[in-house]
Amino acid sequence: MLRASTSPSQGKVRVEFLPEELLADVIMRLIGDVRHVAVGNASPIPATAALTLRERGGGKPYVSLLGSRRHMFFTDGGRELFDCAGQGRIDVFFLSGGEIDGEGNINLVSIGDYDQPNVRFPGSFGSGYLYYVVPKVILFRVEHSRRTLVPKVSFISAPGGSAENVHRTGGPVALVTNRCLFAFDRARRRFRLESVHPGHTVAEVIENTGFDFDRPDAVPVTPAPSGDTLRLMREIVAPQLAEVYPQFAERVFGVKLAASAL
Amino acid sequence: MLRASTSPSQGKVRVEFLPEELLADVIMRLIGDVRHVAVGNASPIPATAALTLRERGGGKPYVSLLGSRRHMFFTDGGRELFDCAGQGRIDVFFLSGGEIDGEGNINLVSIGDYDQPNVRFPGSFGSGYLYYVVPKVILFRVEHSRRTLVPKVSFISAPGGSAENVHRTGGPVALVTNRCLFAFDRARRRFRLESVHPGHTVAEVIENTGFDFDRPDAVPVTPAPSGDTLRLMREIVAPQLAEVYPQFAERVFGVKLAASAL
Amino acid sequence: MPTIAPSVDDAVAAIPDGAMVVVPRESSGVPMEATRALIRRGIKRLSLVALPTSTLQADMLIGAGCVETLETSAVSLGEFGPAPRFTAAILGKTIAMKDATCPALYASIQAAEKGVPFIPLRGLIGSDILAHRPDWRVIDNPFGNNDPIVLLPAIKPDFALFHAGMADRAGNVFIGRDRELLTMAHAAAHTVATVEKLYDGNLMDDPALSAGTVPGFYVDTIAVAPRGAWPLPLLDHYPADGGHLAEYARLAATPEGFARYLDSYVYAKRAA
Amino acid sequence: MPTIAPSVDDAVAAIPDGAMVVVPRESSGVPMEATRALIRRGIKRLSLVALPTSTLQADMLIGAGCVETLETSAVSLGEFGPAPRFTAAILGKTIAMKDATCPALYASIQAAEKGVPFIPLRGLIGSDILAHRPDWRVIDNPFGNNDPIVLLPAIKPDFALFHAGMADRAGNVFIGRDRELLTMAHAAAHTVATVEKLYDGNLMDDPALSAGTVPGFYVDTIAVAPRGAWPLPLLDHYPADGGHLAEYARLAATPEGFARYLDSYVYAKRAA
Repeated sequence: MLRASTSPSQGKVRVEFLPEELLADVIMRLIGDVRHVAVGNASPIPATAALTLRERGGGKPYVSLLGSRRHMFFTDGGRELFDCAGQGRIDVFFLSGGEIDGEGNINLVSIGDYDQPNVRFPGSFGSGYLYYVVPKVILFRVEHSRRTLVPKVSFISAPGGSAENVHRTGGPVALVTNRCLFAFDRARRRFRLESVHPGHTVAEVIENTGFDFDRPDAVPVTPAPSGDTLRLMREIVAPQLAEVYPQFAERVFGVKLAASAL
Repeated sequence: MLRASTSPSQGKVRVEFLPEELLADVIMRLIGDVRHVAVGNASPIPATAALTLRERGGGKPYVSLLGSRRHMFFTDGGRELFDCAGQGRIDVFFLSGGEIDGEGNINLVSIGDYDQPNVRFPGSFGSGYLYYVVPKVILFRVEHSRRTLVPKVSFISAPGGSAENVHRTGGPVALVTNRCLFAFDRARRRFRLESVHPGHTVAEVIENTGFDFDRPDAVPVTPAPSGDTLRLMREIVAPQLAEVYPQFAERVFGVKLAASAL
Repeated sequence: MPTIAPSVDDAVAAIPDGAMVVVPRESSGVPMEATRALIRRGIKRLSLVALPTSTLQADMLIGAGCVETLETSAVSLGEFGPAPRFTAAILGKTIAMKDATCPALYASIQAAEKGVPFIPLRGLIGSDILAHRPDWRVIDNPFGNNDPIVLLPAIKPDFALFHAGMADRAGNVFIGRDRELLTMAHAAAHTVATVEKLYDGNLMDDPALSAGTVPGFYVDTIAVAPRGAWPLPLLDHYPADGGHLAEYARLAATPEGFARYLDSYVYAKRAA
Repeated sequence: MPTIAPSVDDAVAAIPDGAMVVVPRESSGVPMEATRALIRRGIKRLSLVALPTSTLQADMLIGAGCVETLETSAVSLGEFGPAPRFTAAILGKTIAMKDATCPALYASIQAAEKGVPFIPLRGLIGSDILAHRPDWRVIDNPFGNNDPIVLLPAIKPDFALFHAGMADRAGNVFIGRDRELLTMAHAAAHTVATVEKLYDGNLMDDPALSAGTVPGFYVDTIAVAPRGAWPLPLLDHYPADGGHLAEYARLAATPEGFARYLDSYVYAKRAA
């Protein structure tokens, strides 16, 4: 199995890791110290981050993986995720977008006129609710391009911000891509470049981003995952992932679903 | 154990039965051919009627006895009774009243000014909802007196009728007391005397009823329960009742709660 | 993670004076041992929500002066007659009463579970229940045509308090078909449960048991209280103690008798 | 009393053209054998409600021309990419799409379960989901102050259709933690369920199993369909058949390939 690596640098131990592992590590830091992280369908990298944090925290935070039986304590059916969020009991959730714009609006529905679209995505999932009520929503889109990060989305599945009088206890805190990490400033409704991943550059980020964003004079490089984190991910978490993300677990970590995981 | 009896009449077999058994038999006829009968707390005589019908019907109608584990198929907690009624899936329910008036209004709360009552009853239970949405509500009040059947209730827990534009798919069909059976005419919002129980008279009913009601020129006597019905009640149903109504089952049928009924 | 408290008295210590506490109906696991512990402690000014009715529990808490506000659909002793301390409190105006109807309470608790500010309910129009609930609203159904409907505000209790068959050491509580206990735990900010016994293993690992379980995620504190619903029944476990309930009904008919009852069955433990 | 149908084809016979049918998400028991039976029969003009999302099932029904209206929050093949027949139908405008968000569908089904005409939900304000749902309303929360909130009308399906682990001969269906199946059965006028196997005895007699059971009272028809969710997973029973799903994704990318897929895996049974 091929493993990407950081550029060799003088005197440092060369840590080899995959892009997926770096992004999971970035997300682990964004999650921080919270009680409950929920992960939606089709989010294997955020799931990796949440489960790795839980392993490191000895069971804390609670992690709810949609579509899992083992990593899901809900006993009230599919609505419990949303009821739980409505109760203020989900601290972190992840959303993506076929398009994401500079105000944090996300589009999971279609490009072009809604009634005559050029491109159709699967649909909004729970974004039209969770983006409003989960305090820390981490946007996650691996493909960082002018096609995905646009000046203005064609369809707002969920807006990055809301008028003062609209009930809103949550919203975006960051956007993670294959090239960089943006933080979101809710008051200004703008992204700010926080760090660029190893092997990528600020110029490249600007070149491939369809919206304006703020940035400091010197943009740090995203730190590499520690050896301990990588070990946890590969040895402990990867087998857990296989239940819900068998393709991902096999492709990234070379782990096949064990029959006992059913 | 004492058993009341009908007046001996020429040439007929004398059937002995208790007042509770007569009332349960009256209620069985009122229930008729339906799919689902629900019985609230503190309604042992309606429960006797519903369970006896189910025995006779070989499992039909479905019977839901509140507070029972055995005679209750609900699996969604206490709200399921009301959700089920809202879905139109409860055909018959029973309500009583500290006071009942001639328009079918029932009072389960208090007598006198609500904020300074002279008498307090337990409260409205589910009447403020079920009276509106269960097609056949059978009113049941053993004590037939001017104290219970009044010209106008002090407090309307649930009204006998509603304005045209109020969503109302249910309401009262009859009132059963220790003296007689009244039918309820929804269009006219009035009771009509249907039959007087054995040993009671029309004059006595008029004397003890606080509201006006219609009556035919000749009021029939309520028929006595058949021997088959009495056998079913006493031998098959009484032991079932003991789970929910241990005091009643022992007092009326001499049946004690078996340890296995838990 | 939920705490397994060493005693029922410890478990209820977190419930402060003035708390809004939701408790279940008689057939769904009434925490009577915890109720006695609260009375022993002398808790005050409870805002008690009995979902949707109560019997002995509310009557005792009211009689002992623990309740400031009661929201429920009925309080009685069932087959043992009226609830004497409740009745006396209403007639003597020593508690504030919010009369409801059963489905209104279930719906209001579900509104809190869902994080919505209100929920509609049919019925109620033209009743005096509605007339005496200034906190409820009637609107014209926006999907209808001249169709009035009641809106009920969410009830968000500070604590859910109930008794169940068993819990595991991770704080998962098995409630079986008594699903309102789950709704209560979802709706309330905190949950305290007493149980007949501890279960060895994790309830969530069993496909059948997990279906009837309140996840430990929602539970703050658990205490073991064998026969913790006594003298009320715990379905699938034990029936009501009819002899004791008859004695309660007899004694609680007067303030003096009720005081004697408390001395015998509630304060006795403290004295001992 | 519920009927135990002799075959899955018989079980779905009661679902007529034009019916509104609610089906569950991939992890909660998708009735794939029943879906193939519906396609074989050539059912038309379905109003399909996928609660709250769908994968293979909606894609196949759409591809086979069975669907007139689809209400859901997303259709994809998950790890196997976009849902090709769904995508083609939207771009080709051959189905009417009602885009929702997951909790809106759950709440709308719960409104039908409760017999209320609508239910409120937070979120949605300012989204284009709301902008394209003329059947939804925004009101000013009567309990708030300048607080807009969305009201969703109840969704009352004609049929709930799902697959579960087991049922007994009284028609009780064990669903364990997949509680949305219970809500669907409550909300729908009729329920058709396929199950892996029949259970000997009555599920309601077991305190643990009964907690995770849809009562037969709500169920019209049951049929036994071993591996009835295949190639989708049935949690606690079997995983997804990834190889088959990859084949589906490959074939269904074109109308011709999709037709070949149906010939091989759906119509084959009829021919045999």
